[in-house]
Amino acid sequence: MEGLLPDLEVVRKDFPILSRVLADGRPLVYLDSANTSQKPQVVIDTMVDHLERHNANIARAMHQLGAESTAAYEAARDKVSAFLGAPDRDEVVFTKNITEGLNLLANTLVWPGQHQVGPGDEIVITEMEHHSNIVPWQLLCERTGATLRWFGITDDGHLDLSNIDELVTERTKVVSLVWVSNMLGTVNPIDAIARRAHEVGALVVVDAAQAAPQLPIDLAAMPVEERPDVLGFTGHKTVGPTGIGVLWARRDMLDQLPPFLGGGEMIETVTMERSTYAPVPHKFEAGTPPIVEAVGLGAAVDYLSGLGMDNVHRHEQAVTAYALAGLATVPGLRVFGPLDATQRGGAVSFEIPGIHPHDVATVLDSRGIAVRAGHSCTKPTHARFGVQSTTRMSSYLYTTPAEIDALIDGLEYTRSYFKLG
Amino acid sequence: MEGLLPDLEVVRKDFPILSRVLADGRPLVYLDSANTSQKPQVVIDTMVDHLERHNANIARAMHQLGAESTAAYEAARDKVSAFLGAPDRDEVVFTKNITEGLNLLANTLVWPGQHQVGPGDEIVITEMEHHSNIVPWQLLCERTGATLRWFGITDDGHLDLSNIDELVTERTKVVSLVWVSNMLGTVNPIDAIARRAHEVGALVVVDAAQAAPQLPIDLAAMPVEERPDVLGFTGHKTVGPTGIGVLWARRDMLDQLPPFLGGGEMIETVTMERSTYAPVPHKFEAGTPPIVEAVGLGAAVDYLSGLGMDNVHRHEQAVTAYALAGLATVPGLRVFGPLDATQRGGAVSFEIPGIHPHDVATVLDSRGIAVRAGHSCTKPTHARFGVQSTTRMSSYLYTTPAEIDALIDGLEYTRSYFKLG
Amino acid sequence: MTTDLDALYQEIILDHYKNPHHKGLREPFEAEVHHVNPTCGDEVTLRVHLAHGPQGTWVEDVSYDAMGCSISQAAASVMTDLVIGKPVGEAMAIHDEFLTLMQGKGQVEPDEDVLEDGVAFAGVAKFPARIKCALLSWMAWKDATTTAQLEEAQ
Amino acid sequence: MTTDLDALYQEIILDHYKNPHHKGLREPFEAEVHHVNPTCGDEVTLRVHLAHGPQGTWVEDVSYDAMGCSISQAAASVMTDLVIGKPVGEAMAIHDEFLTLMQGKGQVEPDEDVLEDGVAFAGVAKFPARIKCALLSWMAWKDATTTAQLEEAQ
Ligand SMILES: Cc1ncc(COP(=O)(O)O)c(C=O)c1O
Ligand SMILES: Cc1ncc(COP(=O)(O)O)c(C=O)c1O
Repeated sequence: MEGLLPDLEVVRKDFPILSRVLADGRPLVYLDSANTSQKPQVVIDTMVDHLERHNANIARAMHQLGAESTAAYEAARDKVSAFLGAPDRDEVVFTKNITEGLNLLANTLVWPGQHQVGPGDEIVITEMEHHSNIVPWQLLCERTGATLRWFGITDDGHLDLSNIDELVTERTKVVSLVWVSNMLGTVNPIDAIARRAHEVGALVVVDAAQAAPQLPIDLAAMPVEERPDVLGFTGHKTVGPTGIGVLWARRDMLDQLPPFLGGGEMIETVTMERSTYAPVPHKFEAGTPPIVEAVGLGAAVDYLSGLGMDNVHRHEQAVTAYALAGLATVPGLRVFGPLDATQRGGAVSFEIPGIHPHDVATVLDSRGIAVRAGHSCTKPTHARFGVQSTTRMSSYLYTTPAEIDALIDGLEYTRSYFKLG
Repeated sequence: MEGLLPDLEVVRKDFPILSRVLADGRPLVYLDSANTSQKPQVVIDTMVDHLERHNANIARAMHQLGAESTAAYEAARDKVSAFLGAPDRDEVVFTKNITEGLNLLANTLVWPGQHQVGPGDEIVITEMEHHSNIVPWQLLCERTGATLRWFGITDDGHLDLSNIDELVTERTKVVSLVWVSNMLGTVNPIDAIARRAHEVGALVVVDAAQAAPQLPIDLAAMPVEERPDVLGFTGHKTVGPTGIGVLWARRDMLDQLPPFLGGGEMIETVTMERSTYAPVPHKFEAGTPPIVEAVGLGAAVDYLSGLGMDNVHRHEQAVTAYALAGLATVPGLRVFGPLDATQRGGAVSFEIPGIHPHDVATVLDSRGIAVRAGHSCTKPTHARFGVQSTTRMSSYLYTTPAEIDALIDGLEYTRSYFKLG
Repeated sequence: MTTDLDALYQEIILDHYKNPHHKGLREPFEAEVHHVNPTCGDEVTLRVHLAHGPQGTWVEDVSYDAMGCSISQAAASVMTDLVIGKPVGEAMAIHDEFLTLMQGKGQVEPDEDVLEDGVAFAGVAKFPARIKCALLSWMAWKDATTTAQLEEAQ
Repeated sequence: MTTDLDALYQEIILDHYKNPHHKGLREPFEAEVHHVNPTCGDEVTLRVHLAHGPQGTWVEDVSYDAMGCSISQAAASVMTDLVIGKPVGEAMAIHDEFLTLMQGKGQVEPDEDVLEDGVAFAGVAKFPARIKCALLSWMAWKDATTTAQLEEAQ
């Protein structure tokens, strides 16, 4: 098959869990990577090596272990910075996940500063957002008196940009949107939207939780008008560990924002009466950061770069096209989102009328096939398409065509199990 | 020596890093455990096993791996709950560190609700706090118009409680204090302070970052008047990984607080217009939590319970007494905080007039001895004692008397290196 | 093959799923609750109507509207069969019995005299991800009944 | 033994530590800055006085008040020796040379003609935790000088 990663079987050997045998001796067919990705041995080994040989607190510790640990943590920042093509490595803030990153932003915009949001201001999101890019903005609006507005979705699963000029106006302070949808798979035109948002002076925030694992990203290479002001992703979906996320943001913006969490590491000086804060990125990294997790993420983005993000993307496209073709053969099955693989990422949500997604997932699971069933943290997108829940398969760089075949067979079996025509 | 952990040499074998050899072939003498503790093999192995065999997202994932991962994560909550003697396991919220936990609280108290803080209200802390228990309250006061007040410290390093009745009054909304000081070592009488605070209806918040590693804790056994309303600790100081912390709080209080971070997992239902929130603890665990970190922390508290927290505490007391005696033999050296080991924890900060703490630390480090030098994230406590920085040695359950001897020898050497009389 | 799967999807469950009993929202009622399973989005709106007599309070009617999978729908149907017409105390005891079965990891032997069609859910206990589905309407019923009793007590 | 240690604590450094040059805050000055090393708490308050002539702008005086370890104190002393009396451009070049030495992981050969007593800091580069100590006053000087020039340009 065209486009697959060269040496796919060798790549799969890098992921110990892929040889896991499940109940009834079934091999694991992991099609839930948009939920969380599996981890290559090198990420696990790097973390173990750090814990067994270099563990110490960072920055504050002046001894040899402290120097090693600090160097490893800051090297991870360099790696992530290179992975994103960040203009400045100090623009890379480590958070615990992208959810924290988005909240960091929405939370600091409440307080006095150049970017403070107030009554009459508007925040624009989309109907395609993950809950983590909805609830923080709802809280912000509730707390500041600003108004939340959003782009709708067309029937074929694209953002409806027809009213962009009415939606994004001089009142707009922030436009926050997902790059690649975790439900519909849609790849959104963040460049065109950023261009419009920047015309009216709004900040552009991009949720790259699903984009970072799949698309080559080069922030520095983007024309400034089209470059997001803020972009976040989460470690556990990019073959890294849980407990670590990344918030990249324009340096001058980070400089101007008030602090989010207060405590150790983020201070310049503290008296009982008042405190001053350290320069970014440390200003936003209060407390002992997720050190071993950052180190693991560094190994993860190195692993991805080693494979080549272009190759990873090509693989994803090939497998997704194959999956879409396979799903089209299942009678009655309806896929949500673009039906053309070139316009989308690897998460494919679908329904089989007459069988509830949980029941689909359970039957598949009994055959070792792991998919997600439910609202995939996108209730409003589901409501838009008139469904309460869906089944979602999501592939990644280690997914083989044979696994897609297993899924399609499993779906046929599910239909017969529930005695559908 | 009386009080040491039985089989100390065997216990040390559990910690791979303790056999690390540093520059010039020096064995590691790790006396920086109050900064971060080392990790036993069982914690590392538990994390590796999770990553290699059970990794999946939790709650949302319905397949076999998802069920295993969810069970492991929730079992970690049960273990932590047992470790603290929490009255209800759903009162245990996982955060990324204790700094986030304290900020979670200070941040949610800003917004409408039964515990909202406003102008005229007072927050009481102490001069002995870690920056992570100062800055969040400064930010809260700045944002609400409340006033920050604090207990002073006596010359021998105890809290000055002489003015408690003037300090803790009907205006007091929160009393937040450290149980065991990370600079002075002082063990504070949280029971008596909680009793007074509860009389005036204030919430009592206890920073147990240094207490949890050392003292047996049994919340359920405390008389309610003396029991904190909130208590937090951090994973990496209790032989667990970075990236995980614990915030325990009274259930009815957690129920009443507004959410902190918004996003996946913390919702009940989401529409574009508004959202409702899941019950605690999930309400406060937005996004994919630090799953493998929680699992690691579960193994860590099990390890500590296996040794017996009473034994760990006795060991700490014995080593600290031995260290205080040794330090007293170094000419000119001044120890800050209580000089009686029974009144303190294992962190001992000191100065040698004429040699800056950094220089002390560097000379010790050249001999493989890792200590901390600087302000230990307690600038106001340092200012209280008229010093800008100190050297701090901190022992833990794996520390041997021989390591204390090495420290004392190293200090003698440092004095001669800098040609002190 | 797939014995666990067949144990989960017993004929009784699929029958209740296809032809749910007591479905629909009815009057009168003393309490109405809306419960959601946040992880998957399953929802139930449920009403309880209690009645009183010399022998105490009993469950006169339970009506509901639910969206969800076969397990959650069938559980709601079986639950209404079990509690309607029972004294509240007895219905609560059945609830407890069902809860014990669900949390028993497949090790608990269900009592058919108490749980009737509910014994068909024994297989669910082996699917941790589905236990919440089976419990959703039971939790809603308990919540609504407690609320109704509290309201009346005031 | 401990050769690295001796390379760090060279006599020149200990001399400057015990008898720092140009210490104290003086008038006049165009800019004053306060820099802190957040990790360890070392602090410096530093003033720059620039002067102008036909050959351009030069550093007329640098005065400072500092709290910190031997390395940070000695670095401040050596820095004032190196920049006072130099044209601003040349002083900036010395700053760059010192920075390169510090960040060179012990691989950079220092140029004694440019750095004079500053070569004694070559050993610091091998102690990552101490590099910030050596740079604190240099950073403060650069900041103050840039500020002074910006003010004057307005
Ligand atoms: C007493 C005390 N409180 C709070 C903290 C902060 O812990 P963390 O950095 O893990 O959030 C520490 C340790 O640094 C501490 O010693
Ligand atoms: C598009 C998108 N945004 C945000 C998130 C939230 O990521 P996390 O739970 O790691 O914070 C996810 C994944 O759950 C996602 O798919």
